[in-house]
Amino acid sequence: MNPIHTIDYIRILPELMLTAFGIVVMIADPLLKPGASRKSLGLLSLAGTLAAIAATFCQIAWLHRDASLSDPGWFGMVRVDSFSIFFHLLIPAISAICILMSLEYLDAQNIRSGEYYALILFGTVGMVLMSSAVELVLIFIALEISSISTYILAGYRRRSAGSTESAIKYFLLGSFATAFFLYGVAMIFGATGSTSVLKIAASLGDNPGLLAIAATALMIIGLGFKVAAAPFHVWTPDVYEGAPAPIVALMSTGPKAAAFAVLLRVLFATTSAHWFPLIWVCAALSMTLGNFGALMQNNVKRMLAYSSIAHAGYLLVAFAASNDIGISAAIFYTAAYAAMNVGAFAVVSHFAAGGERYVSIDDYSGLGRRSPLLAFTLTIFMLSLIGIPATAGFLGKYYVFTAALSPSAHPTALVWLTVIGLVNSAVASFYYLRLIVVMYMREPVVAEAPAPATGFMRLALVLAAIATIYLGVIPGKVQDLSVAGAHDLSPTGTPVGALPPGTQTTMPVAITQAK
Amino acid sequence: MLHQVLFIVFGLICVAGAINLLVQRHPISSALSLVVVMASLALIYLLLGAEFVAAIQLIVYAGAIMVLFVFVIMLLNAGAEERSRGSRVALFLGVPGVIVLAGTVAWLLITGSGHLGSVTIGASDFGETHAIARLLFRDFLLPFEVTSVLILIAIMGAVVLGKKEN
Amino acid sequence: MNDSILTLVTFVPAVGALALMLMPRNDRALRWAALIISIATFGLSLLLPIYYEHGRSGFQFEVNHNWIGQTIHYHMGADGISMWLVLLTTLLVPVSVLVSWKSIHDRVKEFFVLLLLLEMAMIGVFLSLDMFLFYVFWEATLIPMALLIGMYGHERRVYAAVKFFLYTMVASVFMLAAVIWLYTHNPQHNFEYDAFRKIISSGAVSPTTLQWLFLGFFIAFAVKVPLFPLHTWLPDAHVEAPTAGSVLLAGVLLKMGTYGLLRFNVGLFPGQAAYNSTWINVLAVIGIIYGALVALVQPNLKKLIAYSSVSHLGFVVLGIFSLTTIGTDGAVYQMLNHGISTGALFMLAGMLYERKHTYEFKEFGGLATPMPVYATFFLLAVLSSVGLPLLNGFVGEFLVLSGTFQSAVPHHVLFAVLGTSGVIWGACYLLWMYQKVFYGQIHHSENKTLPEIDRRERISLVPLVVMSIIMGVASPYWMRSIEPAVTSTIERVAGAVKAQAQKHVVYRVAESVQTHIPAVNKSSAASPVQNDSTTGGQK
Amino acid sequence: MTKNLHLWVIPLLPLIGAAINGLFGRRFKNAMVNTVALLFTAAAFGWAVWAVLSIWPGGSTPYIETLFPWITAGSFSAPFGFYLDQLSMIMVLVVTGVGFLIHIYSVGYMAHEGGYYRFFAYLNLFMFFMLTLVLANNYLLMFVGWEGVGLASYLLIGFYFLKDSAADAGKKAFIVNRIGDFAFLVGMFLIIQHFGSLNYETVFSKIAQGHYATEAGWGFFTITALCLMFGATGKSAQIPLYVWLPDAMEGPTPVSALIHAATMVTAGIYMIARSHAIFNLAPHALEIVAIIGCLTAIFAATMGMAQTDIKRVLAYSTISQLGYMFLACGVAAYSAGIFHLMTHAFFKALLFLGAGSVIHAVGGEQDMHRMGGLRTKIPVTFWVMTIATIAIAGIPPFAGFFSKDQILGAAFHSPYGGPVIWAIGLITAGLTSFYMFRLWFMTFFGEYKPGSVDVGEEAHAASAPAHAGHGAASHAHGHADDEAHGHGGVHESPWVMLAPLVVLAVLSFVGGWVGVPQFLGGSNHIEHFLSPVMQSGPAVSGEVSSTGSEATPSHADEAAQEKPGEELLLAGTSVGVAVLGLFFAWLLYYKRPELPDRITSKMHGIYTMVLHKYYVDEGYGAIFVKPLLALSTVVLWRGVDQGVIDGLVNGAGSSSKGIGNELRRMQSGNIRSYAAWVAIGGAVVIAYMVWMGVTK
Amino acid sequence: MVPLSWYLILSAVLFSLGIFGFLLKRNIITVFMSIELMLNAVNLSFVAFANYWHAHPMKFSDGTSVVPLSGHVFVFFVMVVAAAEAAVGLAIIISVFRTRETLNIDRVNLLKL
Repeated sequence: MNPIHTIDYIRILPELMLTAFGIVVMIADPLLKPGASRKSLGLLSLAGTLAAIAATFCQIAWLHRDASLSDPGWFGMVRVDSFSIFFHLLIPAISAICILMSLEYLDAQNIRSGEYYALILFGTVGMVLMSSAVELVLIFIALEISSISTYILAGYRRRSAGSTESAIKYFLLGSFATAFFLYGVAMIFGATGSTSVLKIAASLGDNPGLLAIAATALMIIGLGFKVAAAPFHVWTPDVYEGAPAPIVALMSTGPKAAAFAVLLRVLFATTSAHWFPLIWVCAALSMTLGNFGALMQNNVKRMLAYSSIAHAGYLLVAFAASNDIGISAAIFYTAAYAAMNVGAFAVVSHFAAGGERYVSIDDYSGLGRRSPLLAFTLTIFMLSLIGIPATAGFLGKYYVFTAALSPSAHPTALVWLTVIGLVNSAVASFYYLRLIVVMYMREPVVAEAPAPATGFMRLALVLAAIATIYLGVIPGKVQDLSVAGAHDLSPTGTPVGALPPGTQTTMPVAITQAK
Repeated sequence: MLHQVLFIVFGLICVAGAINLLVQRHPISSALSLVVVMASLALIYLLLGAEFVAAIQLIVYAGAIMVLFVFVIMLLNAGAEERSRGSRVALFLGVPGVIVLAGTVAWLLITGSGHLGSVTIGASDFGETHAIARLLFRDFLLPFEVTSVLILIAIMGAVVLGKKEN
Repeated sequence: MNDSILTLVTFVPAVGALALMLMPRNDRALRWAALIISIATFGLSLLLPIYYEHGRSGFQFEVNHNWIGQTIHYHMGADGISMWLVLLTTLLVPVSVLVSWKSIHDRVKEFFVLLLLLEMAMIGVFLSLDMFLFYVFWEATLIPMALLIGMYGHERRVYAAVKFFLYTMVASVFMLAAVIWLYTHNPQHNFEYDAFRKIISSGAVSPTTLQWLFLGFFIAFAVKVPLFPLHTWLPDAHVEAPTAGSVLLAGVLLKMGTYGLLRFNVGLFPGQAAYNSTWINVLAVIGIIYGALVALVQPNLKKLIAYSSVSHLGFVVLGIFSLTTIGTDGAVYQMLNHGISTGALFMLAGMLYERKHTYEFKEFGGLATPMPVYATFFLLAVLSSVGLPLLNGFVGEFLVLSGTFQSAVPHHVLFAVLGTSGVIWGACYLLWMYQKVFYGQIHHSENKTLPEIDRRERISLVPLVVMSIIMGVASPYWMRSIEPAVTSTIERVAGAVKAQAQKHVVYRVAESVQTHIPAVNKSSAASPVQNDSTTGGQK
Repeated sequence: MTKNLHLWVIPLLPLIGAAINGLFGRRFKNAMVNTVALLFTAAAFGWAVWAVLSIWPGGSTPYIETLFPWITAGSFSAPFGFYLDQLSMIMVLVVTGVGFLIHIYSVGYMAHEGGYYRFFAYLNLFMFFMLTLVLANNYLLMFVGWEGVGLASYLLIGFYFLKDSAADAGKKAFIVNRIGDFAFLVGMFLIIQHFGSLNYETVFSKIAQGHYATEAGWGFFTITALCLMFGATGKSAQIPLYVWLPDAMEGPTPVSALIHAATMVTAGIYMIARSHAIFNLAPHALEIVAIIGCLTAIFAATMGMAQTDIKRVLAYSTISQLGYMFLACGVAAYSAGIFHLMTHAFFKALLFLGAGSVIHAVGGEQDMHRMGGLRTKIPVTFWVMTIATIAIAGIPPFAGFFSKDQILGAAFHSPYGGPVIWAIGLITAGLTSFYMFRLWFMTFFGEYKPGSVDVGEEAHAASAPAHAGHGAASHAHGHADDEAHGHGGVHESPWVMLAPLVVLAVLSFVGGWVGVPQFLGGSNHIEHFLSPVMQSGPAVSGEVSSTGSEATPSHADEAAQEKPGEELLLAGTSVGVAVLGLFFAWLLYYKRPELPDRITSKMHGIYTMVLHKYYVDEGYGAIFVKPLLALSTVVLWRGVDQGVIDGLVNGAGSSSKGIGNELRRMQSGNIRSYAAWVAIGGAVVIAYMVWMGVTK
Repeated sequence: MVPLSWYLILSAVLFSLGIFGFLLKRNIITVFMSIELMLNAVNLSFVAFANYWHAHPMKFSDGTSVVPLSGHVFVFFVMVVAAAEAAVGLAIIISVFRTRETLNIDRVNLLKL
């Protein structure tokens, strides 16, 4: 008798797709002649990500047929629910766009190797797995897969000292943090006798022992590092500055989203009473440090790095709210942030040109005249990062603060957090605005005009821009999915009244009721 | 009784090795002291009745990983490290921080020791390899398979980063 | 047709902007296209007063669809107040297009696209009845205006643009917080204006919280108006902005602030409006006098007009927070007047700039000789903003002040008298300006040959001048639709005040429970009522 | 209801004229321009006469017609409505009549000026506003005219806008008037608040119903009355707001005649007379009006004595005479005030036009020292001026005498006046006749001594570019043009200018006869004519004043019926004083022309002070204007605006940048430091959470 | 009979010694070694806990019982990961050495502020 059933393979279908394509790319690479461009492999891996997305849709369809798919599979290793589905759609999409921009970038940097794409695909496997894994062993391995692949990719421009330095920094500090996370896992295993999130959640209950609390703390440290939340954010600016732009686009969104997913799973296995003040402080610190740090930056990548710290802070505000609205807001925010940030880095990676020469803000002077498309899309992304209405950024922030202000266990503290957040976003508008200002209101300083963007890059830009606007104007579907995800994740059922704007009781929620 | 003696002995060797890893200035000596730590840890695993773990501890860690380390040290013929003062933060913030951290954990474990109880020399059926094998290839099949991806990445990474520029 | 007209009026400019984006970079064609689109919008908006049921309070032409889920709606509607502001907008935009005909020759496409987007956003602000939608439009006005200033402005344009952006941005996040709070405590889980009004009037919200919410809205609008201590972005923005930018900034964007004060601070929080009216009136009066005095000593034509706006909008705020029908009628009317007269002034200043490339008074003088027609237009604009009877300015000022005189706000007589002194200051700085520019000998020989304004410029000026005369003579035509809207608002204030006065005891009880209700609250809640009884028999 | 008079036509006609000239005048020939202007003014005059005759005598007054609402808000509503009663009859006739004459005069006077069409457009515009003012049926519409005439005078004073002095004068006039208007507005607000309306009939009928006792103290009526009074001081150039009128002489002479003598400046008097119902309830206000009136009268008279500019002499005399009218109102002898207003309109207009004719004759010269002996050269002007001078000096049987005498009589008897006020008035009368005859002698007697420097010349030179430009404005009385046209030297004015003079001369002669008091065997027609409008001053006993419709003769009149002898005595005194003034003038400026210099050198201090108009302008400048500008610049603009507020704003920006800079130092770039941060953070986290767990 | 806490404290001590190593060693390779030390410490507690659960079996709320050996399995995976990390890490170290000609971690600070 074979204990593994077909449905189990459906549960990991996207991962399988990605892995398969990854291997194909890996095998195909030596077949191409050394000096040649690896565009073809890029397209292949693009197909891989699309296949993964398609696979996820298969999962949705399957869920409609029988809800048992959402039971934990592989002996309680993975669980397919609207939460995991959300990230299985989001993360491959991110990778897809990053691959699109890499097609141009690699040629510009004169990097000719297919492993790059394979690594992106394998990394994606890790990330998506993080979102669906419910067993700490698997979570750990998935985490390592995504981390190690990004370590390598960060150092991919081997000739550049900056790139290798960012790789080593990311690697050492990353493994350092991983050790903390592991120690936490060990303790939780000691405290509960299990490493399955579901069992842990069940056995901890409302009043876990000190050991479990310490374990949670250690895991928060490890994951807080991965999501670049203060005070574990210090690595971010250096690593982002050194790493290749498309990879920054990836690692500032994909692994981050995945890590947030894990953080959600882990945190909401215990009651919020213990970690609320902690997350509160982290949120406030991240927003403030991030925004104020960014004020004085002249390097665009570094500036965006600080901004990503700040955005992690906004996300943590939603955590602090620690109610279903908060969870869904956080889930939605990951998507919103991904859309705009990937877009921004797409522009950066195109504009940086060979050897990433042009990354200082002043280099962007007069871009409005030289390449209107680039300037226009970048403007959209900046406005979204500021949080101007009708963009993803605004809706993300709006949901977050809605969560913070809606009735909860700690109303006053959350009101203050909201105020801090809003003031921060006002401060932030200054440095995002700087970029718009130089693009449209200053005359060019760089002698050579930026090279025209290739079709793929244009596609990447336009897709990101569309996503940003879409999430800002008609986020209904995404919002529903995030709400459903929150619903599936949260230990308690959700009173429909408390659902955030745009909630309709649609498919995914239906699943969970079916269970 | 014997158990305690053995634990204390090997435990002390562990700590000594670890400390030596810190104080030694040449990477090779640090590496060797790390090997010492791992070996003694293997023995402690045996005390805990984890034969399989003890075995792979020696084979994988001491055998494979540390050899890799030594190999790299040789390759880059790293000399004795100079005591550069790159980071005052590490000294004045980090060290106290670690002490607090360790202190908290230790205190927690000591106070908790009461209900944590004690450990025994492993029963015969515990920790033996085929039991682990059952677990590994059935319940933990998926992680096991996924590890292959991990290793694939590692290989690729090593190749990509290691190979000479052309 | 009735339910689609607002959507049309709002989004025709946006569609036009899209079309412009896709057009080839042929400046002439772009200009004409922009002109035609904006005039078409104006034509559409003319349908509003035609089909509007005058004399009925409440919103008309309402359109309400779900936008994001069931909670965020696309809900628009016009009442007597917003309708006329929309018309003001649609009137000023074609005019601004005309006025930028020659002055904008670089990046023409972007310019007109931004202009049309700005129009869309401004109209949306006045029409939205869903607070979320409102906030979206509110913020949406920010970008095009900032870009217009920053891309097409003068020397210190970047500083001005950033200052404008940050000032408004910082202020409006507080409004956002207030809106979200109201939403999260709204049992209906939507952003409907009426729903919010219900929550607040239900008395479920504690006075302290109400006060914070009120301030949240107030700060956002006060910056936009701009009210006295928050006004310093205005002179910079105006001086640096291109003519069209100044016209729309002064003509419409500032009105968004006063409109917000009336529609939301007074409309949503009648009780708090009464409670806070005193110090707001103080600020308004300070604004009137301060703006005038500072305007009096400006060496720069545009700066002078900018500060005069501070003074004029002081009148508007004073009128709104007199919380009387007459005063508020006047305030609304004054919004329209200021849009027209100050818009005209900025256009005229711009025409001068096109000829002289400076706004400094010392460069002018004696211009009445080379350009008499121009001088005549200028005189009319000046007179209408001096508030000369039979021109529009007077009606508004008169009503505002007499409203303040009859108001129930403490110290209202003082406010009224100080406000009335504005008529003196207005005459001082405006006539001083006129003399500096047009009278006396010509000191700069090149001024002797300044070309007279051409046909296009006259055409762009005529509508405003004509309007300022018509509105000065036939105000009842506007009042009949403005007044019902205003009355309903003001009645709510009175009602809320009475209610508070009755609940006043309850408050005291509540206070003993939770101590942090400002002590003044009780007295202020009651005092307007007493004044109510005492007014009329002032002596 | 009598037949519809369509009063609205009366103001509308000049407006049309103004519009036509204003819009198309530039393309017209002068002939065309003045045809239009005269046509519409004449039509207005005609219509006015017809309207008056059609309801008087016999018709029911007041005649009210309401066209359509102008401002409506809440309970308040002010219509476009017109109101014709005896008071406005007089006013409308004076305005249209004198206005028409001055239009004719201007045709000649302005013949060679640039901006001819502009001048007549403004003039018609003025007529429109002035007629609106006097015909309005509510205060708000009156205010329209009130402000409008201000505007017209602003434009006309600044007619020669190339001259900075002219531009300044215009601005000054408008702003000073605005200060008055401010009070007027406040007054209106009070009325609205109290009566809920600004319509005359509403307000006055409410008062007439007699619910209001005469205020002993400082009540609503007193304050309202004072506000209105202050408004009037602006328009009618009374202390403290008279300063604009002398400067207003920068305008062309016909303007001075029409606006600054005959009509506009009397608007204040009209307004007070119109609101007599309110004033009657406010004794304090009346007293103040009286005091201001007589102070202004004497004050201006003294200043008039020292002036050498012919027009300025007349300007101060105007202020002084207006003081008289104020005095009249102050002592509740409104009809007397209106009477004087009328006669003054005649002779003062005549004086100005005459002066204009003189100036015209001597080529733009205005300094009387440079005139003299013109008696023979311009006989017609001389004779009409003589009549006017006698009239204003108050020598019977000329117009001035009767009106002035009534005022003095009233002042003497009235509870608000009394001997002191009367005495001051009397002295003023003396001074008036003195400086008027001084003017007369200096101008027409002695020998002609044209000045070495011709002010006109240089000013004209200055205005040359204007002609180059487009000839909108030329300098005052462009006499260089005249010379260019060939007829230089002293010459009599053309008939088109003289004819109005003659007409006015006749009026100044006979104009007073409508008001011959009883004790001179007359039957004070004017008073009886006005009596339906005017009710008497409040009974001293403070009893509720009776309704306005029925005629109650004024105190002066009652007194007259009691003891004519005293009246005769009073009249005699005033005549005597006038003659005295004449004598001194004769002595100083005809018989012994050197005396004045000696006197002035003797009492030099006083003389210079008087010459410099008591330094009032300088005083105002030093006390109000300069400090205000300094405050605005230094404190408000540079200080508060740029210093404090912008300082805070920019400071916030830079300080946050500073914070950012500090925070960046966390990023030392050293991996071990970063690890340290992580470690310390971790330590805090775990310590905190365990501590929380324990304390739970 | 050895109290479990002794093992745990030993692992804690090793763990903190590992951190100290990271903070104080300058040679990148040694720093990396200290990370390995930390992982070993973690493994020790895993094994110790596994042994503990073996000694004190218990049932979960869902009826399944504790699987002590999963601790051992976890250790196995940690080792695998460690191996992978070692391979990658050392490769990265090599490429750093190629670009910077140094293994002193204090000198690897181009990217800062």
